[in-house]
Amino acid sequence: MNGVPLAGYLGLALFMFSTGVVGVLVRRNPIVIFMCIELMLNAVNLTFVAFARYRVQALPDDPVLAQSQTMAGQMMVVFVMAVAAAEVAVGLGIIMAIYRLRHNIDIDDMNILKG
Amino acid sequence: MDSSAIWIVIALPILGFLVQSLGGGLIVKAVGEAKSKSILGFLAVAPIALAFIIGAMITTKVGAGPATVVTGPSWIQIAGFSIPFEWIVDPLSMTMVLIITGIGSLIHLYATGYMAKEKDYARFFTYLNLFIAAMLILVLGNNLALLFMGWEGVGLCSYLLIGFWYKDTANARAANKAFIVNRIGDWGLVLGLFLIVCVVLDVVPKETRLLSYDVILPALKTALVAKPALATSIGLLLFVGAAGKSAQFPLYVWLPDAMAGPTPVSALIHAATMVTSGVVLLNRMHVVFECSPVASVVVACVGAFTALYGALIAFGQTDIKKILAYSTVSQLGFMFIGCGVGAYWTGMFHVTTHAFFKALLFLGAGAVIHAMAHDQDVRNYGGLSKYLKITFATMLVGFLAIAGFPFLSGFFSKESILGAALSGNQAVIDGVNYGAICGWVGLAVAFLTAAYMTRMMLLTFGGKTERWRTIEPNHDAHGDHHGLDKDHKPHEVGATMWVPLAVLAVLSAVGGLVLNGKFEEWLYPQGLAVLPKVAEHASNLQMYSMIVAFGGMAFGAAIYWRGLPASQGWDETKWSSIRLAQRDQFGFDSLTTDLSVTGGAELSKFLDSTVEHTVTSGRALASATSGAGGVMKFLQTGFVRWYAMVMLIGVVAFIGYFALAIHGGAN
Amino acid sequence: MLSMLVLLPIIAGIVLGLAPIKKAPVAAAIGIFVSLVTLGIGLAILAGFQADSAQLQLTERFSWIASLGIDYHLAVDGLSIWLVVLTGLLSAIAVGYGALNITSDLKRFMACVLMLEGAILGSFLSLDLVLFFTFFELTLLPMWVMITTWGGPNRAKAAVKFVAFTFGGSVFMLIGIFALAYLHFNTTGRWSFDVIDIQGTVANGTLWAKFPEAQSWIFWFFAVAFLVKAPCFPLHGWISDTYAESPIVGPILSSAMVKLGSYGLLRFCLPLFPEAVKANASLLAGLAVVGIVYGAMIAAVQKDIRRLLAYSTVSHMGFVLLGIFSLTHIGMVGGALQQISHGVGAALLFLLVGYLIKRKGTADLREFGGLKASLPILSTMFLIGMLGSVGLPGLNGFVGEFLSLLGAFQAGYIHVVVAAFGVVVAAVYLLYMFQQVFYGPSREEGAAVKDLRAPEFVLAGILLALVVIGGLQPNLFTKQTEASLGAVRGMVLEEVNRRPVYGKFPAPKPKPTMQVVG
Amino acid sequence: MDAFNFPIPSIEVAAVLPMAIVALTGVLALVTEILKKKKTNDRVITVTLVGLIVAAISLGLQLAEPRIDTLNDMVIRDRFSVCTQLFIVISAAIAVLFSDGYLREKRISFGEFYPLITWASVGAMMMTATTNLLIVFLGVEVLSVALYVLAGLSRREEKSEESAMKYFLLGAFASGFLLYGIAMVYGATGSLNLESIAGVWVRHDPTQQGLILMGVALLLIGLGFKSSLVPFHQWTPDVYQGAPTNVTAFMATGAKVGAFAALYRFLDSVTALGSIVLPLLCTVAVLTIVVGNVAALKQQDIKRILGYSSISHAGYVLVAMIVNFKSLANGMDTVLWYLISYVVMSMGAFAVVSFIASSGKESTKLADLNGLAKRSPFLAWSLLIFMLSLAGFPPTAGFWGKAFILRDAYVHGYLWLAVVIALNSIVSVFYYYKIAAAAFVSTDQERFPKMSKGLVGACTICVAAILGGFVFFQPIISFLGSR
Amino acid sequence: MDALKITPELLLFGAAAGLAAIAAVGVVAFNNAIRSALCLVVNFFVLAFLYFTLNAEMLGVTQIVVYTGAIMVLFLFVIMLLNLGSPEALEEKRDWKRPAGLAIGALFFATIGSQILMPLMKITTVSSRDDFGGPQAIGRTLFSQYAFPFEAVSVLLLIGIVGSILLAKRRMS
Repeated sequence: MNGVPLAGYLGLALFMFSTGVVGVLVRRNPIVIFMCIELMLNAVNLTFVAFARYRVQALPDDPVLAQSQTMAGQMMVVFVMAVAAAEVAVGLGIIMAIYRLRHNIDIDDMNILKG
Repeated sequence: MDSSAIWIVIALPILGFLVQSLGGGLIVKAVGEAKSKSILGFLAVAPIALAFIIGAMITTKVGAGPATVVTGPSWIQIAGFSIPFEWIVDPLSMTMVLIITGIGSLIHLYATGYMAKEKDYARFFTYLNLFIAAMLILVLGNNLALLFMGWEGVGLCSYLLIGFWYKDTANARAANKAFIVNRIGDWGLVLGLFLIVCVVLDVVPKETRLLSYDVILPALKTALVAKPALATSIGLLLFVGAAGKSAQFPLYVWLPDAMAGPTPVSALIHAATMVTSGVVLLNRMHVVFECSPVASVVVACVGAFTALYGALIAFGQTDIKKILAYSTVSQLGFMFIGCGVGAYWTGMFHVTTHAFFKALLFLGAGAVIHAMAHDQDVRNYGGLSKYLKITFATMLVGFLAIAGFPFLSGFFSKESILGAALSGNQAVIDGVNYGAICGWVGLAVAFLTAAYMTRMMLLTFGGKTERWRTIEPNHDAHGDHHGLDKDHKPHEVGATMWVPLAVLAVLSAVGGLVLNGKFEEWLYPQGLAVLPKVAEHASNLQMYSMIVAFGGMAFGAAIYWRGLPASQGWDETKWSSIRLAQRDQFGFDSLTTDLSVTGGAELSKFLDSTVEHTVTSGRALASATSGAGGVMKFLQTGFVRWYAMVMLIGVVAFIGYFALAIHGGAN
Repeated sequence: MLSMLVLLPIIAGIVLGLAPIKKAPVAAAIGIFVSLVTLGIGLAILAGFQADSAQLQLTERFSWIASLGIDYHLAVDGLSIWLVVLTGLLSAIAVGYGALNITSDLKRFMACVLMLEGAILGSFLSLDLVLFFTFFELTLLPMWVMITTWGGPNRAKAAVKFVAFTFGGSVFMLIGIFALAYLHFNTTGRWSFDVIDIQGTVANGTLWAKFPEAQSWIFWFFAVAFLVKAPCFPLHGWISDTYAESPIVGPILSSAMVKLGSYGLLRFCLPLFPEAVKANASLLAGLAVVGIVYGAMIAAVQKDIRRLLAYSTVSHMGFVLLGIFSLTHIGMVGGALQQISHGVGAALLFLLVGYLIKRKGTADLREFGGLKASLPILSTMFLIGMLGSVGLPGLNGFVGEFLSLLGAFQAGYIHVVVAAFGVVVAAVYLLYMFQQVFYGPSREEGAAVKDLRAPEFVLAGILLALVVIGGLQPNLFTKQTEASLGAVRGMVLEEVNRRPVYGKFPAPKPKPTMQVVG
Repeated sequence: MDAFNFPIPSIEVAAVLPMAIVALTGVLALVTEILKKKKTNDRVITVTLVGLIVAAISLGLQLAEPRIDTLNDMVIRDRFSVCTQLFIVISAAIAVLFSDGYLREKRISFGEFYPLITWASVGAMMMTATTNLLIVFLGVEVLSVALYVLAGLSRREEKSEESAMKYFLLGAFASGFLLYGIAMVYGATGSLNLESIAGVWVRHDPTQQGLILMGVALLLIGLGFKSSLVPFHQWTPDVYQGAPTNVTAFMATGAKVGAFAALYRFLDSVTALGSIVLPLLCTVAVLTIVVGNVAALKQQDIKRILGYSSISHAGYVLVAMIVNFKSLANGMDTVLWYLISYVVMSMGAFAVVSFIASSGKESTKLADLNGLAKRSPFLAWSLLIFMLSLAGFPPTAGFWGKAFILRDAYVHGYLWLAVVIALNSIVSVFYYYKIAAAAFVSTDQERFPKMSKGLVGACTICVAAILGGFVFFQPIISFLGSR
Repeated sequence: MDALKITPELLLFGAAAGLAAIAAVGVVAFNNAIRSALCLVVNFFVLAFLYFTLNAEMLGVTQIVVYTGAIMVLFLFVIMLLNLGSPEALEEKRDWKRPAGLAIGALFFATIGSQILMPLMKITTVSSRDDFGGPQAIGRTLFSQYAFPFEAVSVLLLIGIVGSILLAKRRMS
């Protein structure tokens, strides 16, 4: 997509990331917090893809290496997705477990452990 | 008897001490308490008497030549510094040996009677024998370290004997006071010793016996003649020590309190022997003082002031032993005048005569106290001459001797001191003859002495009123004696007690006549080390002396002939302010005691509660740290969102730091 | 020989601690036996000790951690010989006291005492810095167990304070040790933690010539550890609580343990940091003097007799430090002697205080009074011990103090004037203590307390005899140490290349040079 | 199109074998657990332990081998990775050893614990054996996800679930930053390999420098979270307290080793940025040490204290890395020794603490240790030795660890950091003391359960390792391949 | 800056990016968890679209399948299951953490933005081959060079499975 600056993608990603970060700070619902974290991960994914698309020419003129570097970013995205899936499974499991125990998942009600 | 027999002299009292301390209990157990006393008494007196005999035999061999030094094993022996056990046999030490063992054995004998009803008989004689041993070490030791050992040893025995009746806390306090005040003196003495070591080492660098008299006296002479300032330092430091032991102002405060001890102790330790150690020290170290007019003047003036001060206070006392104690303080002042004006032997002369008559007076007072069921207040006495004839007679001799009655011992010794002071010109700074001033002061004190002694004698023995009949009997603290009932008559003491009195009375009477004029030749055959000889006699002095003696007695008699004036009676509110001030030592004792004891305690408590409690114990630091821990505990809120926020703050800080770093000197 | 001396009590302690011994008398017997054997070995070493030499004797050296040059290196010389005997003696006394008085878990108590003994002995005999540090720290553990198990009501606080202070000091020493070893490595290209090696490099001047600025702080890092242990004002904060809360055996053994402080200064600080020592000697002597007077003053207002004696330890150890830092022969001998004297004297007093506490069930001075009547023997012993502590000539406290002060005076320290005054204050608090306990009207209700039993008398009697012997024949205790002290003094004061070097002594007898230093 | 025909990378089996063994052990254990008939987990444990021991042996045999880069340079076998992997395996094995009795007393019968902890170990092992950021990330996630689950293992306890939740949310949050950092580095260098950073940095290309710096910062944050460096430490005490004790034990040891290993690799690759990174690292190290120690003072819960203590130890390790920053390989002995000694002493401490759990209840207040000395002198004395080691007293392995950090700090001109550590060591004495002392307070309560053989075994191993580590320092460090 | 020309592509990107940003804000801003989730779905869709614009077709597809199709459904499922859909279920309080979070988030945005966006503003040309994101390329790479992480992820997913079973199963002991 010629004409679109790399900074555009990066800026969007950064904005999404920041929004996710703010979401973690301001929300009390752990599911929403978790969604915000997913938002952060996706922002990073976008960054990876954008970099993969735009940034490899800066490196030496070895085509194999260049391709390998191009692919690295995409590979990251693939694995992040896998990791996100595993995290979601476990994370939601934890939330369920807590809900079963106390019928409330408000994050601000959880501070038995402190001090 | 050879000089090396001096070992026996020292060993005998030590032996007595060991026998009494280790075997005392066994003997009591073996033969029963009553019987044991005669055995223990004999075992206590015999070594001292024997020591006296041997001492006397050695003395006859002591000539005018250089002192004999009997060396034994070493005490402290390190590279470059050694202190052997070594004894000096010379006129000075032998004079003291004779006084100590002679008077000592008499007082021991007296004490066997005086303490007869005491349970802790063995303990008493343990201490007493130990005292004789320590005193002998003090005078016989050929180095300052041994002198110091004896010095502290006699202090210890003094402490133990003052606190002999330990159940009364006041006695214990008096004992502590004596020891501690003496320690203040020791502070000076020790520093003086150190200074001497350093000075001597400069002169004789190869020498290791840096405190032995035969080494240091010549060395000091060499070193100090040209350095009067150094001599002054050493002299003053030594004098601090001497003043502590010999109860000179301002360190006299312990001596009156020391009267808490049994009366034989007061006689032996606090009148005849121990308190004169200071004079002995000054005689030993006269080289130093000869080189320093300033130190000499200080010695003389402090002596004169003490003499005056003690005499004045004596007027205000009602306790017979206290009167005698202040009298001792005063007389010690005389001795220091003698030493201060460069006539060291006159000091020793007075030491000797004073030992006779003051021991006599104390023992006599003891007899009175014994008869009065341990009541010591002269206001409760009166008319006792009728009942205590021997006591009265002997004490009268002692009284006349101290008052300066012509041709008794005190007359001669006092006169020689005053003569030296008035005629000498050693204690002179910038043309002012302080020695002479001290001499005139001394003459005035002689007047006062006669007066207050008259007061004491008349209140005790004189008058018709037997005041003890009207007074509530005084039950003493240690409770070994019955109170004196109204019907009871005071009893004369037994033979063990009056025989010593008689002997001492004879000595007091003739001692002066015999010894007058002999001390200079005896102690200083070669003359002084640096200074010229001092004349002992001043013109008209004998006449002045007689006048003040008789004047004083007359003055005293005029007031007290009829008995106790109301102005000094039991109702102390009627006392005149001067008399009250005299009673209270012009406020000096309470002032110093308050300042030092209370002040010291307050300061210590303050340090304890501030520095010790908070700083050095680490409390301040610990509570600060734990406070910080509390803050961190508070920050650990337990809320996820808070943690996330802290994390994010950290994140921003990190990236912010890097963002700034890239501009501010990346690479 | 030395290994046996060190390891026997430690191993015996561990075995005793682990062994399933149920009967207290058996444990007591084993403890007494081991401690006596240890003491016997110590005495044998003393008997075979070559007195005139500064040489290290009975050296045992094996490589421990080769890559760092850390060795297992034990040896004895004049600095340590008497401390070794003292430790053996006090441990035997402590074991004896424990056997008589400890009722709960005697087995573990014996194990503690023996391990503490071994650790102290190990510290005195180690010449490798790391080995020394190990033993130095190892002393904490048994002491800690002793306080927490048999201690008073505030034992927890006291124990942590003790550990924290001591560890706080020594952790800096740890930095110092490794820094010093590194500098030595940098100078010679060889890792070594051995005092002998490092001192050799110091003596020929190469080490500090290369790193002149490091000397001062490394010196202080070492010194702090030792000053805490010593205990020197203002680092003495642990001693009061420790002494008051631990069982009375604690202070008895601690009387040997605090000597680790002064010994450490002599063994490590002086030879290894000569210039820093010279520069700071006056300051340290000043601290010692403050300690003497301050300790005495604080002691004077204590209510607890053990605290009083604890502060008296501060005061008395001040004389040791003053003597050492006078850097004169007389002063150093005095300091070294005072170590032994105080060890014996303080142990005696604490032992007797232990007897007193056992009889009265309290250590509060105000609760005592008039005990002289019912306890004549105890009071007499206490009196002599107290007088020894006061520094009465003829008893052992005097000689060390006198020589320390004299040495300091020779060195031109004006603070001696103040320090000598500490002796006055010492009399104040000690006499006050004696008066409170033994004088005054009797405060006993009911049955009178009983005087010493025979075994109690023997324990105290041994120490008492030493108090008297030490006062009359101090040579017995100084003649072994003088040569070593002379060498140490030379290591500090001599010019760089003329400094004595460990292991290379043709050992000139210490010259009686007594010039005023400083 | 042929350009995408990447060759199959070479595979050095030895390098991945330990990880493979551990992962397979987990699978086997899971299968055993599923197939088990009896109520006991004995077989699962046997399988797990055997697998871990085999893995340990395979690591032990590789100790002195030369470096291998394999699998497209994603896996490195060098001395550091082998040693740290060995530590992780040891940590997991000891945790497994004492878990059975603990879980039984806690009434947690999930046999899945054993496969999960082995897989967590795999994650930690991956972190140590790579400089590839993708593998680091995956390692972190494998480790973390397993630990999230394990933290919530005690399903009946609110605190366990709460700790799982906190750990999970904050952990995922931190992975976000880590990942973003990886993206930055990738953007700058085009590579996922840490080793490419240095080469790019020296070009001073402004389009790259900003990315690298931000990337480095964010990576540091992500790894700092795992190693619980201040200010990313706050989860530590909460999670340590809430999670089941055996899980906490592994979290504090095995997982920490992995985190530190990753941090080590990371720092090793940013030496070129030293002048920028070091001041920050120093600040972080000091803060970590101080906060960890000072905050521990006021705690009443043993596991919390140990949590704060682990924070402070993280600071010490960081110091060890900082002072050797210019050439981390030279400081490897220090770091490795500190890690292994920390693993055994911390593991031992948690093992003893696990003994408190009894009949489904577990309260880990200090007072709950009272009476331990009476109930089991062995455990009480073991605890004392662990505390001594944590505080750095001789004669324990912890002493050498601390001593070498102090030495390295001085040698490399960071005397002031050594002093900070020294001062904080003094502070630490107070709380270690509290724990040890609590065990020796005697009460007559018989609260403690039956002692399991596994617990005794675990404690024995730890005690032996600590004391032996002090005496036999030389042979051990030689065995670990020191030059 | 001069290189930046307004092109249709840019406009299209701008629109998509705006939508994505709005959706992202929506995730955070909606009180209702379901609305947040739906916003997230929108966001993910737009991201998939953006992947297509970057020629990463395979990733775009995967994004839709995995994220939107699986993960978000799981989210919604849990939300429904726990009955957290209504705003009353979990009332969001307005406390000081909101502005603080916003401020710090903005600071974060600004700092990173200043460091990475400014220097990269000029780059508008792509550098990789256009077919770099096809399934073939992905597959070849994944199974050759990325075999190890691929295996590692299998462990991770196994943990996910075992873990979620463990956490969700009713039998607690």
